[in-house]
Amino acid sequence: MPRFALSDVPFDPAPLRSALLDERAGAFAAFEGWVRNHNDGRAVNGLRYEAYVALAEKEGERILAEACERFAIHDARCVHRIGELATGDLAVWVGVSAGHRDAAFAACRWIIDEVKSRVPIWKHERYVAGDAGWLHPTPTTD
Amino acid sequence: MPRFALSDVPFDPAPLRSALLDERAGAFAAFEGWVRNHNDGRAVNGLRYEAYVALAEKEGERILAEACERFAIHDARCVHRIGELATGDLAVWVGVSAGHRDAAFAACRWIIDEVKSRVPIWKHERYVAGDAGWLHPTPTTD
Amino acid sequence: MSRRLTVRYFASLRDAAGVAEETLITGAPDLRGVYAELQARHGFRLPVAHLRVAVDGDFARWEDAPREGSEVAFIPPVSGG
Amino acid sequence: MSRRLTVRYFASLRDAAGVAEETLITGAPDLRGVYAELQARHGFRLPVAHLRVAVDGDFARWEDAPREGSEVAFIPPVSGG
Repeated sequence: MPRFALSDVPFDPAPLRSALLDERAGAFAAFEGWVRNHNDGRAVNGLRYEAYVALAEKEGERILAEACERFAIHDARCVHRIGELATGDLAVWVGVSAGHRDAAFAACRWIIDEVKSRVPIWKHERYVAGDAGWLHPTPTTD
Repeated sequence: MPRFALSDVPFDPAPLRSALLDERAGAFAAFEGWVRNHNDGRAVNGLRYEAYVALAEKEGERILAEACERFAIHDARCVHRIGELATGDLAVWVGVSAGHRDAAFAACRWIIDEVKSRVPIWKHERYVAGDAGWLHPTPTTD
Repeated sequence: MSRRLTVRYFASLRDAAGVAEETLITGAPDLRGVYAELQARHGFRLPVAHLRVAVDGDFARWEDAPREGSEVAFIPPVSGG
Repeated sequence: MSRRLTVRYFASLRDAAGVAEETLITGAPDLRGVYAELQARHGFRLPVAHLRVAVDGDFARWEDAPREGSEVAFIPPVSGG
């Protein structure tokens, strides 16, 4: 089963969490990104996520495999929505099971940061004012 | 509604998460403690959590109110099991909603650390070998 | 002057005392003295430095005087989470 | 020597190109040159320094030579999460 997936429909985090249940694990950390009703001071109606699907799936999978190497965790999963989303919708879910909470938190944070910076997914925001636009944050040097 | 609760029966984290959904929030972080099948090198069958209920509820509530003051978050919740637990059971759940992920992660981590160090709950572990014992970690200086 | 207290025990202190609560009539001037008295009676191994004390459901200070009719609880090192 | 490539566009590059993909026959010696050629044609405002490039579904280097029949994608700054 892949650890990273794109979903073009709303998804429920509960079965993703259940898939990580593990009697060896004492800690579980999760992160969710939700569509906010505002961004950079502008009121937001909703958004569309577009992905370069083949590369996004490969790069997402690499990130989760790297997380399992870098941190003392048992397993990790990530699902990212694509397509049309309304405010309040779940955009991305990350879950990590581990022996202890240090590693669970650190890996969960690392995964969402890497997904946001490396996976070819783009956000097209629709504003209440009527306009819309792609978000292309200027890359910062590492 | 209180932000902190003790539960003497198994509980589902899904409605706790739902209660934190908020269109102003872009980030949600959660932590769960699970009963591991081993601790300090010993095989564990299960455990019992005992609480000084009146004080645990007050102290838990104080921790969550403090978290809302200290961090740029929208809201937070914590539920801690008491009574008999088997390996794999959910022992504690913490959830935090926030505008951004820095605050969500920091507050979630802070809450579980404070709950573990301040709330009068005690763990009585049963070992596969047949014995059992209270865990009273020696306090460390701050 | 002696005061009547309800004392509550948790976790290993309860196991050592053999009861979850008891009534104590004490002349101890402060809560530290109350614990010393009970430690001698029940053979508690936890030193006062490893405990916290609560009165009527709120944390208190060891130097507080015991209040007539109050509920005193000795809090061993906690292990929730 | 000229090579035939399929070029894929995403997000603002697709809006600017007006198509999601197109076929390009190019004599450019490397992928940097391919982007320069398309930038001139479509008026892309994103400088090459802000992009990544992928070939056949894997990240590639700007100095790689274009391969006959390959799929080349220019990756604008990402904004998932």
